[in-house]
Amino acid sequence: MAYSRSVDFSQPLPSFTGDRAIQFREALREAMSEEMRRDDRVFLMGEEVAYYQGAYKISQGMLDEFGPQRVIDTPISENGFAGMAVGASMYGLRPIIEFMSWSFSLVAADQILNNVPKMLYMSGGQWGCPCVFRGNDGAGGQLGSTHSWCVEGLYSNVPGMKIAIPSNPYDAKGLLKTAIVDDDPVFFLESERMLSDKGHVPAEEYYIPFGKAHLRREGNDCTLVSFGRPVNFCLEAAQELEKEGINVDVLDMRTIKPLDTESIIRSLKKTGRVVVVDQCWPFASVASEVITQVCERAFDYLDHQPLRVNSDDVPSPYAKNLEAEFLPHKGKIIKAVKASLHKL
Amino acid sequence: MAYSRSVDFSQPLPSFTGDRAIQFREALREAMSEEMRRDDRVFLMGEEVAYYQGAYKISQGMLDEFGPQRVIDTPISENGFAGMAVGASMYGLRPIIEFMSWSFSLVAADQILNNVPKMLYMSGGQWGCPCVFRGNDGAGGQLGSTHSWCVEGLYSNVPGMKIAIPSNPYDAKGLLKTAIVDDDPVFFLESERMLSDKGHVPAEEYYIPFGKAHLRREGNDCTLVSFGRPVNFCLEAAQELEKEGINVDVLDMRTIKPLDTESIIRSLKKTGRVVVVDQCWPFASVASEVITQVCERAFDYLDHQPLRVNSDDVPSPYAKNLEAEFLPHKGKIIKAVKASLHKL
Amino acid sequence: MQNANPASSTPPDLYSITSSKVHLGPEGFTGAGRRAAGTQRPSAAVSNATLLRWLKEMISIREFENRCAQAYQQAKIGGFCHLYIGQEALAVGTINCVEKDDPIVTAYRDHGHALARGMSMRACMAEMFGKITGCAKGKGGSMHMFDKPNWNFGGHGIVGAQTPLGAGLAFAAKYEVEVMKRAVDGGPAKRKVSLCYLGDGALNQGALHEAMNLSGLMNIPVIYIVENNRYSMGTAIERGTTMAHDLTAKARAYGIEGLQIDGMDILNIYDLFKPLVDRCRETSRPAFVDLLTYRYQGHSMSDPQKYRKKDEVDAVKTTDSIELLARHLMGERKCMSEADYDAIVAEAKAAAIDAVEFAESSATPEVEPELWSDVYSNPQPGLSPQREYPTGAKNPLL
Amino acid sequence: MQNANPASSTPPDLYSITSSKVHLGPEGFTGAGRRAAGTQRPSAAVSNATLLRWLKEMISIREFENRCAQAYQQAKIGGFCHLYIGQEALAVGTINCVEKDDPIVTAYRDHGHALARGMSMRACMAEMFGKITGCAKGKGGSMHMFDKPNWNFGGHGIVGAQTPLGAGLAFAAKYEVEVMKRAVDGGPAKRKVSLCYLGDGALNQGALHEAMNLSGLMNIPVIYIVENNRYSMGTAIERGTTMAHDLTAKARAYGIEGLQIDGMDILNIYDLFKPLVDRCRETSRPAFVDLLTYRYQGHSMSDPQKYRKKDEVDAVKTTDSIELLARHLMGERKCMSEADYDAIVAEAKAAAIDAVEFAESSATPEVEPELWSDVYSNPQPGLSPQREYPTGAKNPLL
Ligand SMILES: Cc1ncc(C[n+]2csc(CCOP(=O)(O)OP(=O)(O)O)c2C)c(N)n1
Ligand SMILES: Cc1ncc(C[n+]2csc(CCOP(=O)(O)OP(=O)(O)O)c2C)c(N)n1
Ligand SMILES: [Mg+2]
Ligand SMILES: [Mg+2]
Repeated sequence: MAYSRSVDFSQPLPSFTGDRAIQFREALREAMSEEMRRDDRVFLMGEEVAYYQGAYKISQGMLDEFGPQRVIDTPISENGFAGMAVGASMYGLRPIIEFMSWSFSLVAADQILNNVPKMLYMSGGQWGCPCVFRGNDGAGGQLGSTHSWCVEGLYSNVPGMKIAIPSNPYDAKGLLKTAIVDDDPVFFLESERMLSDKGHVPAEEYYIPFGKAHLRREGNDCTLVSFGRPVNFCLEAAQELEKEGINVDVLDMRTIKPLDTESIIRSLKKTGRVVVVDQCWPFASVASEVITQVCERAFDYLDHQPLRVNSDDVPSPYAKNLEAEFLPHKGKIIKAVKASLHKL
Repeated sequence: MAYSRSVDFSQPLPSFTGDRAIQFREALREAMSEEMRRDDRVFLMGEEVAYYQGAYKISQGMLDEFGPQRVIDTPISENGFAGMAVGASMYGLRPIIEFMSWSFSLVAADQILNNVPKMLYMSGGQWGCPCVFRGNDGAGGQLGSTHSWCVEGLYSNVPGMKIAIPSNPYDAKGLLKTAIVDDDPVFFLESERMLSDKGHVPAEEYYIPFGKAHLRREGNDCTLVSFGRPVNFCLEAAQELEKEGINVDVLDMRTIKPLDTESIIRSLKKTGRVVVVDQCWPFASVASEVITQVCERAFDYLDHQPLRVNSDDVPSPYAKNLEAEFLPHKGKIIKAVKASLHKL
Repeated sequence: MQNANPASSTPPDLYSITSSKVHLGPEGFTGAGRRAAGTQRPSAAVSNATLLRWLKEMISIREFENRCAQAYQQAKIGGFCHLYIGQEALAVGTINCVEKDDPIVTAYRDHGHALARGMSMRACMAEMFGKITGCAKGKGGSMHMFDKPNWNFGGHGIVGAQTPLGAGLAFAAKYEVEVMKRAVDGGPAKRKVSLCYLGDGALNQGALHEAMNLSGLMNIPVIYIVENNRYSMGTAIERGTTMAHDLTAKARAYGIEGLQIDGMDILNIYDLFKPLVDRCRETSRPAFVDLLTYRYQGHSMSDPQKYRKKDEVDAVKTTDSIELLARHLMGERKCMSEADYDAIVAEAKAAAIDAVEFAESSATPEVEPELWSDVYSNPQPGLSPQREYPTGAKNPLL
Repeated sequence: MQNANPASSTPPDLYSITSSKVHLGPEGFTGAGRRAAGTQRPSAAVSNATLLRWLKEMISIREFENRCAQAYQQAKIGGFCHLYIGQEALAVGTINCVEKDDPIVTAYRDHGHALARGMSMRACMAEMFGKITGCAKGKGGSMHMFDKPNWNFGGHGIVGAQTPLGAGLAFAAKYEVEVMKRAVDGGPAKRKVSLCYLGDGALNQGALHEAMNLSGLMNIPVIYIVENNRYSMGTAIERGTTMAHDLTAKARAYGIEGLQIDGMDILNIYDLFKPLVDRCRETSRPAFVDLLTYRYQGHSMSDPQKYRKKDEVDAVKTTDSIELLARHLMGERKCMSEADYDAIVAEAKAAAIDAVEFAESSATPEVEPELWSDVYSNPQPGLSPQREYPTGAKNPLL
């Protein structure tokens, strides 16, 4: 069995559209299974990933294929098993850790923020932690205040890890494969709300490079920048705006660390307007960061102040109507785009 | 003994200057002791706060005055005792929790981020957590990567708590007293590097309102916005810039939640330029937030893109020379101010 | 194995305890766990009227949960919904061993405790329906049943996170007595214990261990009650927890008294738990109870339950707690007829249906001001870049 | 109290163990902790040459630490500096019971382990001086002595945070044998144990408990070694930790073998610890050791030490581990003269002075590229808004 693949990212990616429609969860499973077949240092560990077939059925069937020594159930000890991944990855293995939800990663915050991203530096380059932490991120399922975290607003402040956040099955597979072979730790943020989404995933193998945004839709009036689930809200908004004659670029960032500011600026130079859509709370969020970078690097191209659409700045509410309004939904996006065009 | 004081914040504050010079640590101690004398629901809990007289001697003498039932030593169980503070504050007490360093609060992240700021919301207004968490924050003592956290970059993303961050003894006392009487949870960020700093602290009692920045120095050329220890770097930079004929406003924010954007904008309208100085890493930091808010609310007053000076985007290094360069020091600030004035 | 804490080495004088090996196999709980024996069992002194009330409380919970299941399937309840069916004796039994103002706190499987602690079915159901009449005005949901008037400090969603809170609550009550010499509300202070419930899965969270060490050190009278229903989601206890056959070893590690109790028989719970509560209150010491129980339903409403056989569930149902108590009241006590029993069930069912109707006809929380209220007790300008925080409706329980 | 794990209930056949109550009072360690007894002690078979090497290692650590103290007072070392003086027998004794490629990991009081594991005094001292020749190129500092060639996975600063790492390291070695059937570097796989050191203060961090439960469940051969020097900063163990008189109860709570060992006498460590290592390697089981030791200096260089009396420190010094071993080598073994001893000390002192000189004359890491290198193994554009991450100098140990 060969060790990790050195990927040639200069190859063009296979077509984003096609008719091999599979679920987001299946795309994740394919990514993990392919890499586990290739490299026996890779294993999956987390709560209910094995016998239960995954709390959200992402790892369904993997126990059968890889056995209980590579698809490993744990007790509810996130700090403990995240820390085991730190030790195991320093030693030379390639752990994939499933957090049932990133909301539960707070009990492991010390391991994933103090150890994972800093080990390489603290050891003067002797050891890094090449492991992947993945799980559900974001509100939307009426799970209430403690179970609806968007951790990118918190964790992206810290240097040393990479952060990928796919919005569709194609990206989920291609980004996760890249995450697993990358020599740096990767936080991989999925969304329980998207796991059943279906989309084309090519049969051929592919790895999506980190730090390259995907222009999902083109238009000259405004640049919509998003990542993860809200990219889909942007696409909905764009469709509706089109009816009113407003055409927008929709940039799916795919990763927020690295962040493809180049692509944002390229679009901005065309549109003069940017709206960032982010499902975290606003204060010191990735949206704030994107706006700041746009100001730092392309201030003179801004025809209007850059705007952001975040979740409402309150703990996630349970009630359906409150939660629906809480999210950075289509309505808010449309409003922001129009504001940037002085059409409000 | 009376319950918590309802403070009349419309009163003017006593003079910021004077000759009652005491250390930052003494100012903190005075604030805690005065409030503990007034309200017997207030107690102090943390590692080495009692018999050892405080790891950094902040609580020196308090065990003698208040006894071991109100000045309470704990084992090294941050998650445990932070969670005890949650329960005790819901019940009706007013805990002050000392983290020896905020760097150690990551093991308690779940309690302080999932419980403390959300309890009021989750319970539909039945119970909040009126407690104060305080401790050292920020690099500067060559303590290496795990012991040098600036948690404001991380934690300020979360709604539900207030965050105060004093830069001098006067503010340390007045803000901590306000924190203790406030009905909301407050994260209070001190700096080990400033504990021995001396400054005037009035003999009379005072409470500094949250959300009101303090204009520490006036000038027409540029607005420097900062909070906590780097305010002092700004003042140093301002002094040096003055020699070159550049005069800056230095705004000490005092609290970042609430954030006094009004004062920033007032100054910006005069100067047309703003540089935010923040000792956290840059990505999704409070600096990013300030810049974003300035863009959102005063874009047309900006004669130059807003700039930020953060720590370098790397884990805190140990070596003295590396750490000195890592910080948002005077040199970086001067450079940024000049850049905003096109004088580079 | 003897308990390390001297407090438990003197046998209680009223009755004797027979210990038996715990069976975690599929053969049910008959004979499992510690059981009180002898004629002078404390429960013998409990009046018929009180026992009838306990039965009603247990039946109420079950009927309530049946309606929840139904409403969830009809998508009237959102998010997660963790039912308490099978575990009723545990909440009702333990809560009836403490005073009304002893604080309690629990995990997310919390409807049972809320009802046993006196929350109205209406407030509880309305919360799950996400209505303004719910105990958290619809903002909390199924996992967050808070009830201030009844000293219920809530259901909590993060596994284990409530365990330091349990210590903090008992600490505060102790502080009232020993430091303030009066209650925080100005009234007289009194010795309290807190009850802190946790699932067996929470045994593996560091929070519990820190909390037990702190309580042991500081003499904090918190009682940790493991609702040992043998599973955390699909993980059988012995697959996730070492020493599953003797969980009290985890208490001994902190010098805390530990007790295993068969939790299907509410009389047995009372026999063993009540004296423990009294001891903790008197000595201001923590305790730990491994309470053997079982959940009849899946972990949450979406659980296919492939990790256990139907046989196992059926076997446990032969020792159903409601049936056990009903038989006792009809048999030994002769204070209830079949008809009485049917009337109790009918009444509980009617109350549960009424709760559903109430919830259904209640208003949803208005986005303005409820989405933004209750974030701060003392809102101020500048707390959010988006807008200011308003004040919302008064909580219906206050 | 008997250990719950059957593995320890069969007495070892070579020698007998006499247990005695632990004294945590000021009267020193004479007779404290478990000690091996009888003539057939495993250490009896250790050669004179090996024992002499151990003595040299212990003396080297002490001399090294003396120089650290001096350099710290001269402000040549910054940050925190936690000295190992008094505890030398512990690191040297335990590390000499394992193979060179068994992974180890420890806390921030880590100079002793680093040296005992083979790091040069030069690399260790240069790290503290913040020089590019240090084991972490001056970026880590005193608390982060990492040494890849010697399988030392570092010193770690957050109390308890290294304990899950210890499990992860042993897990990985087990995975090589059982899953990969070869080592990660392509060589043959072999059965390993990992040693994970922690202070007594770390007993109270949840991380340790999660790690012990995980290791017990998954049969991970990690040995948790509590360096029980009686204090965490100014907190005497019984003020911060329940069951301080019997810490092995904490191991029993996870079904893990626990052993208390008097750690001032290196022969005694070997007698009890070596067989334990062998058992763990063979059975792939974790273990927990309460190793009684003492730090002669303050917690860190700034500790006024008001929490203990000088008497207490002096009493412990009467059982100084270096003296004990030296007496043994001069007495029973008759393989070392006073002059030999003096020569060993002189040599160690010279080496420590050389290390200081080396550190002093070494270059500081250049801001460019060292401040920004070693953040990512695979740097890419767009990772930071400030600039790109460069590649730095090669680590001197690699
Ligand atoms: C820290 C954390 N990790 C994971 C979860 C997801 N989760 C919710 S309940 C549960 C199982 C808990 O089982 P147990 O404690 O036995 O309680 P029971 O459901 O049996 O009442 C899990 C894994 C969570 N809520 N919190
Ligand atoms: C989580 C955490 N809390 C607090 C600290 C601060 N701190 C550093 S060492 C120490 C005492 C540890 O004592 P012990 O574990 O007994 O080790 P020893 O110093 O005796 O070797 C404390 C409180 C820390 N590093 N990490
Ligand atoms: Mg359970
Ligand atoms: Mg110690």
